[in-house]
Amino acid sequence: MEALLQVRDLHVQYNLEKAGHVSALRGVDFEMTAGQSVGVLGESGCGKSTLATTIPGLLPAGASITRGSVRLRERELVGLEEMELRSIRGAEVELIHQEPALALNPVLRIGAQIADIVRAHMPGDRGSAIRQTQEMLQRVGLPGERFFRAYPHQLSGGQRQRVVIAQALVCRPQLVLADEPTSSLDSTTQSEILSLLQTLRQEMRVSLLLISHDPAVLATLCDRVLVMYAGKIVEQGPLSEVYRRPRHPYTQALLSLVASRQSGNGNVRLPAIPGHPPNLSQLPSGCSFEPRCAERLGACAVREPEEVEEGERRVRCFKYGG
Amino acid sequence: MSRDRKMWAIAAGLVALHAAALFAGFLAPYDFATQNRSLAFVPPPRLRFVDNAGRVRLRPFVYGPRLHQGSFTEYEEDRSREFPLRFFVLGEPYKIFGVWNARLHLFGIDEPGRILLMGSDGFGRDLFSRLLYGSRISLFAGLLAAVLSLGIGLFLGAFSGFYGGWQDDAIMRVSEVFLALPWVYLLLALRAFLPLRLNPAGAFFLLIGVIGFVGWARPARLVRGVVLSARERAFVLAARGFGASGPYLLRRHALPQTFGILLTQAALLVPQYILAEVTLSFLGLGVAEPVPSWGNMLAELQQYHVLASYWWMLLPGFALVPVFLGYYALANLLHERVKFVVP
Amino acid sequence: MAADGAQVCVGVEPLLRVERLSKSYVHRHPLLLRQHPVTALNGVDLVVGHGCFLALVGESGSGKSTLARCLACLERPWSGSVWFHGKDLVKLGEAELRRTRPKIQLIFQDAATALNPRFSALDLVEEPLRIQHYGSARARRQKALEAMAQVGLPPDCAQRFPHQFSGGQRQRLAIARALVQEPELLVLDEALSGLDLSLQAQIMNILFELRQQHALTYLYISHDLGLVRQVADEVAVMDGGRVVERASAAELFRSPQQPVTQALVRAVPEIAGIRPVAGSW
Amino acid sequence: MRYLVRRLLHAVLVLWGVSVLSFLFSEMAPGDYLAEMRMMPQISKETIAAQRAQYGLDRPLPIKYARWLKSVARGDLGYSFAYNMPARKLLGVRARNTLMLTCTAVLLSWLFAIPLGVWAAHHQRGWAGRVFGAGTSVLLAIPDLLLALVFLMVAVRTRLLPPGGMVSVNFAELTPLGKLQDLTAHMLLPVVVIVLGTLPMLVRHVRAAMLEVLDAAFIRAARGHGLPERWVLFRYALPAAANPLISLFGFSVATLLSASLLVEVIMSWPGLGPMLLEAIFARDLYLVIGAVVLSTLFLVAGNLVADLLLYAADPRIRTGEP
Repeated sequence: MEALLQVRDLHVQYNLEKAGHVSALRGVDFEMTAGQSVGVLGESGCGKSTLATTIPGLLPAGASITRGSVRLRERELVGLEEMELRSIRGAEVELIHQEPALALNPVLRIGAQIADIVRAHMPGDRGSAIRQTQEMLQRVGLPGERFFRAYPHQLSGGQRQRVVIAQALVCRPQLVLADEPTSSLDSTTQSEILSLLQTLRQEMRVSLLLISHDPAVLATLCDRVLVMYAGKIVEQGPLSEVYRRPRHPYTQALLSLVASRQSGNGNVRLPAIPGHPPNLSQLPSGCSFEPRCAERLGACAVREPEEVEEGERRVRCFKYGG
Repeated sequence: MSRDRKMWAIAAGLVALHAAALFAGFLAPYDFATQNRSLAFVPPPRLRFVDNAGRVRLRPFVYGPRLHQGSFTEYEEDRSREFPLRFFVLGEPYKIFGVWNARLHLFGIDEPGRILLMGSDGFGRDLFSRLLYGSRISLFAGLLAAVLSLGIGLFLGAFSGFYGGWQDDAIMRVSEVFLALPWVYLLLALRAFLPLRLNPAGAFFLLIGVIGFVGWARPARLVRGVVLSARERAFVLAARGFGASGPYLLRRHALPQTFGILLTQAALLVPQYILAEVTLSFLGLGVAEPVPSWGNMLAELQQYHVLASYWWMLLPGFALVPVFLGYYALANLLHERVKFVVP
Repeated sequence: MAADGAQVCVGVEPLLRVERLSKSYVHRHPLLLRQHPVTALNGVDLVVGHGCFLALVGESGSGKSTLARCLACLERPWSGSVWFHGKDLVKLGEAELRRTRPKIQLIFQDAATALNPRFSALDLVEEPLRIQHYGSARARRQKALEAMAQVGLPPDCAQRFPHQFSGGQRQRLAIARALVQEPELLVLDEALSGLDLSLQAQIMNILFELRQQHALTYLYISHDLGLVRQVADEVAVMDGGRVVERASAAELFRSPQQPVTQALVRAVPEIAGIRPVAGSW
Repeated sequence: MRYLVRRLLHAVLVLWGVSVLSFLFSEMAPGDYLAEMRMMPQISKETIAAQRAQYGLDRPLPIKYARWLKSVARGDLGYSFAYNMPARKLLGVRARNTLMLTCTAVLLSWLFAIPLGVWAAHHQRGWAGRVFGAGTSVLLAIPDLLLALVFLMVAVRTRLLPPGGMVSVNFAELTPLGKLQDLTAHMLLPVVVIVLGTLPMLVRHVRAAMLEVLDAAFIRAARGHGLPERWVLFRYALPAAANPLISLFGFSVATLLSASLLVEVIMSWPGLGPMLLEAIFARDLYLVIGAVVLSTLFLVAGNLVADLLLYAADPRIRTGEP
C-alpha cells in the first residue's frame, strides 16, 4: 500500500500576545498509508487538535509552522500557496470539527452547504451537484427533500454531525481528519455516529485520522494509534498490540485507567495519574512526562529520549534505549 | 499595559478640559458679558513678532483694529500703536466657584486695546472669553445629564432585569415608547411643554432634567440585559444554593457585572448629551442670552450676513471636536477592556 | 463500604425520599396565547440512602438536570414532595428553605460559569460562610483554606482568579466551596464529563476520600455510563421524566431490563482484551 | 406570518403610547397658547375664557385626548391654533419634504456603509484598515450641527450651491427637468451633511458585525472545505451578518431623523423640523403633538421595514423556532 501522508519533524508555535511563544508541536513524525485508519490519543493540551488543523493548513492567525514537512502523496503542503491549498482542502483533505452545531452556516439550507463544496471542486452543473448532495445525505441517514431543504437550527446535534460528515465525504477526499467528532454528543448518539463513520470509511475507502481523549472511542475504529503528550508522539503502533502491551508509562497509565473503568469493581480508588498536565510554556528540560512518571530513571530528567523503532512500533522512552 | 496607559492619558486630557471650564474666569481675559459696540464683529488679530521697523520682538504683540476707510464693517490693523501681550495681569473682577472674588487673568493687553483672540460678536464681546465660560454650561450639562440618565437606567434596568414579571414588561414597554421617538424630536417636545423664558440657573437644571430624562431608555435596556444574563449564569444560581437572598445576589453578583457597561455608556452618552444642550441652545430653547453656551454662541450663524462674512463666528463650534474625540476614544478603550475582563 | 453497593443505598435509613415529583416548563409567547408545555418531570420516585453513591443516567432531555435543580431547592416542582430530615422541601417557605439549601449542594458541569470571575479563589470558597454568617473572618478564612487543601488546591493559589485556573482545578474549587458548608448530599450534574480521563480519576478519588471523612452522600448525574459503572454503588435510569429502572452498577450492566437502559449500555465503547496493568499508583 | 402580525401590532401599540406620552407632557406644561394673550392688558378675561372654551383647552385631559383621536381618525391630525386650520394640511407638505430628505439619506448612507464596512472588516489588520479607522473616528467626532454650519458657510461664500431652502424663486416657471435639477441642487447639501453625520457610526457597526461573523466556526469550516474566498465572504459571511445589520437599520433611521431635524432648521429646508420649532415657540399644542407623532410614525415604519427584511433574510425567524 503506497504511502498517503508523511509528517516529518513537525514543529508548530503559537505566539500569544502576553505569554510569548508556546510550542504546541515539538517534532511530530508519523506516516499513513491509503485506506488506513489512525487514531491520535491524547489529553487536552497535548497538541492533537493543532496537528489536525496544521495538516490542511488551517492554523489560526497566531500560530505558525516553524519546522518540518507534511507531504500528501509526495506533495509538500507546508509553505504551499493559499490558492493551491484551497484546491486540496475539500477535495483531498477534509477536517471535521468538534462542535457540529457551530460548523454549519445558520442562514443557509443544508443542501446548499453541501452542494457548494461539490461545485467548488467537481466539474458539472448545478443539477449533478444537487444529485450528489441528495445521494450523500441518503448515505448518512438523512434522506429525502425534508433534510435537503432544512436549516441547521431545525436539526438535532446528531443530525447536524451527520451533515458535517456528508460535507466531508461528498467529494471523496483521500484523507479525513476528525477532531473529537462526538465528544459533545449524547452517548447513544455518539455510538451511532462512530458506526456511521466506520461503515462509510470502508465503503468509500477513505483514510481517517481520528482524534480523541478516550481510548475506547479509538478502539472501535482505528488500525493504528499515536499516543501524544506535550506536543510529541510518545508511542505509536498497531492499536491492538499497543493496547495489549503498552510500553510508554503514560500509555500504560491511560489504558489501566480505562481497564479499571470497564471492570466495574465499584467505588475503589482509581489509578489516577498523579501531578498536573504539562504547562507548554514552561516544559522541563528532560522528558516531559518525567515529573509524573512512576518508572523514571536518572537520564529522564536530563534530556528528551529519542524515538526507538522496533518492527511496527515506536516508543520515546529511556526504558527502551533512546 | 499600553491600552491602560492610553486610557488614563485620554481621561487626564478630558479632566484638563473640564478644569479649563471651571477656571474660565482666570483663563479668559474679559468677562463674558462686557459689550463694546465700537468693536462689533472684529476678526481675530494676527500675533506679530516683527514690528514696523523690522526689529524682532521677544514679546509677541498685536495691533488694535481700526475701521476701514468709508465702511462700517471692514476692519484693518491700526499699526500706529503696538499692544504687547502681558501675562498674569489684573483685569475685570470675577468670582472663583461663585465664592471668592479675584481679578487676576492669565493674559491681557494694556487699555484701551482689547485682545480678541477669536474675534468678537455682534455686541463686541470677546468670543474667546465667552467660549471658556460657555464650556461650563455645555460640558457640565452633558455630564450631569449623563449621570441622571445612567442613574435612572441603572435603577430601572436592574429592577426589571432582576425581578422580572409584570414590572419588567411595564418598564420595557415604556422604554420602547421612549426609543420609538427620534431623540431630537423627543427633546424638543419635552422642552416645548416647559416654560420658555427661564433665568440662567433654572434653564441649566431644566436642561439637565430634560436631556437626562430623554435618554434613560437605552442604558436601562443594556443594564437589564446584563442583569438578566447574570441571573441565569451558574454562579448566581450557585450562590442561591448557599442560601443567599435576592438583594445579596443583586448587590454582589448581578450589579458588578453592569459596571463595565455603565462606564462605556457614560463615555458614549456624555458627548451626545453635550450635543443635545448645544442643539437646544442653538435653537433658542436652551440657555438664553447673555449667558454663553456653545450652542447659543453659534446661533448667530443662522443669520445670512454672519455666515457670509464673519467666518470666525464658527470657531466655537470646533471646540466640540476635541471633546468628542476624547470621549469616543475613551468609550472604545473601555469597551475593549470590558470585553476582556469578563471571560 | 460493602462490596456490593446495592443494599447500602436502599436498606439503610434514607437521607432523601422523592415522591411523584413532576414539573413542566411552559414556553410563553409574549403576545400569542397558544402555549406548548414541555414536561420535564413526570412523577419521579427516588430514594437516596445515607452515604450512598447513586448515579442517575439518561439521555439528554430525560429531565435529569431539572430533577437536580429541584433537589437542590433551586427550582420548585409543580407537585410531589421531597422528604429530607422529615420535612417536605417542596412545601417549605423561602426563609426556611434558604436555611436548608446549604445541606444539599449542586456542582455544575461547567465550573467556569459556576465561579464568579471577579472573585479570588479564597473569596469564592469563603462566600457561603459569609452568607451563612459563620464565625469570625479569621475562622472563615481558616475553614476555607482547609477545604481547599482537602481538594488538593495549595494555599498559594488563594489569591488567583478563576480564569487563571485549569478546568480540573476550577472543578476542585467548586467542590471545595460546596464542602465548606458541611453539606450532607452533593448533587453532581455532569460534573466530570468535560474533563480528560486522568483529571476525572483525580477528582473522583477526592470525592471518595471526602465520602469517607464526612460521610457524604452523592447523586452523580450523567449520560456517560462508562464513567458511572466504575464508581457508583447504584444506578437509576431516567427516561421521559420518570425513573424507569434501578439496580446496582454491576447488575445493571449484566442484565439491563428496559430498552433505554440496554441502549445506554450498548453505547458504552468497550476495549476487548484489555487488562489493568499492575501499576504502582 | 405570525411574526409580522405581531410586529405590526407592536408598532401600533408604540404609536399609541407616544401619543399618550405627548399628551401627558402637554398636561404638565404651565403655559399654553393663550399665555401671551393673558399678558396683554387690553384683552379682557372673558375673551380669553371664551377662546379657551372654543379651542377646548379647558376640558379635562381624557376628553382632549379623545377629541384629538377623533380628529386623527378624520385625518385632520389635530387643530393648529396659530394657523387656524387642521394640522394635516400643514404637516402633510412638511412631512413629504422631510421624507424626501431622510429616505435619500438612508438609502445613500447604507449604500456606502455596507461596502465600506465589509472592506474595513476584510482589511482589518493592514495599514489601510487602521488609516480608515482613524478617518471614521475623526468624522464621528464632528457633530452634524457643526458639519451643517461649515458646509453652509462654504456654500454661501463660494455660491457654488444654493445656500439652503428647497427650491429657487423661479421654481414654478422651470421645465420639469429644470425643476428636478433645481430640487437636487437644493437637496445636495442637506443630504450630504446628514449622510456624513451618520455614515461613520454605520460603517463601524457594519465592520463590527462582519468581524464577529468572519471568525465564526462555520466560516473556518467553509474555508476548510476549500470554497473560494468570494463565496466565503458574500455567500456565507454577509448573509449571516444580515441579522445584526438589519436590526441596526431601525437604529440608523432614528439617528437620521434626528439629524435631519437640525439640518432642516439650519439649511431652512421646509420639513417637519422648522415646523415643530415654530409650533413650540407659538405653543401651538396640537401642532407640536402632530409633528412628534408623525416623526415616530416614520421611525416605527422604518423598524417595520427592518422587521420585514429580517423575516426575509433570517430563516430562524421565518421558521419560528428560536
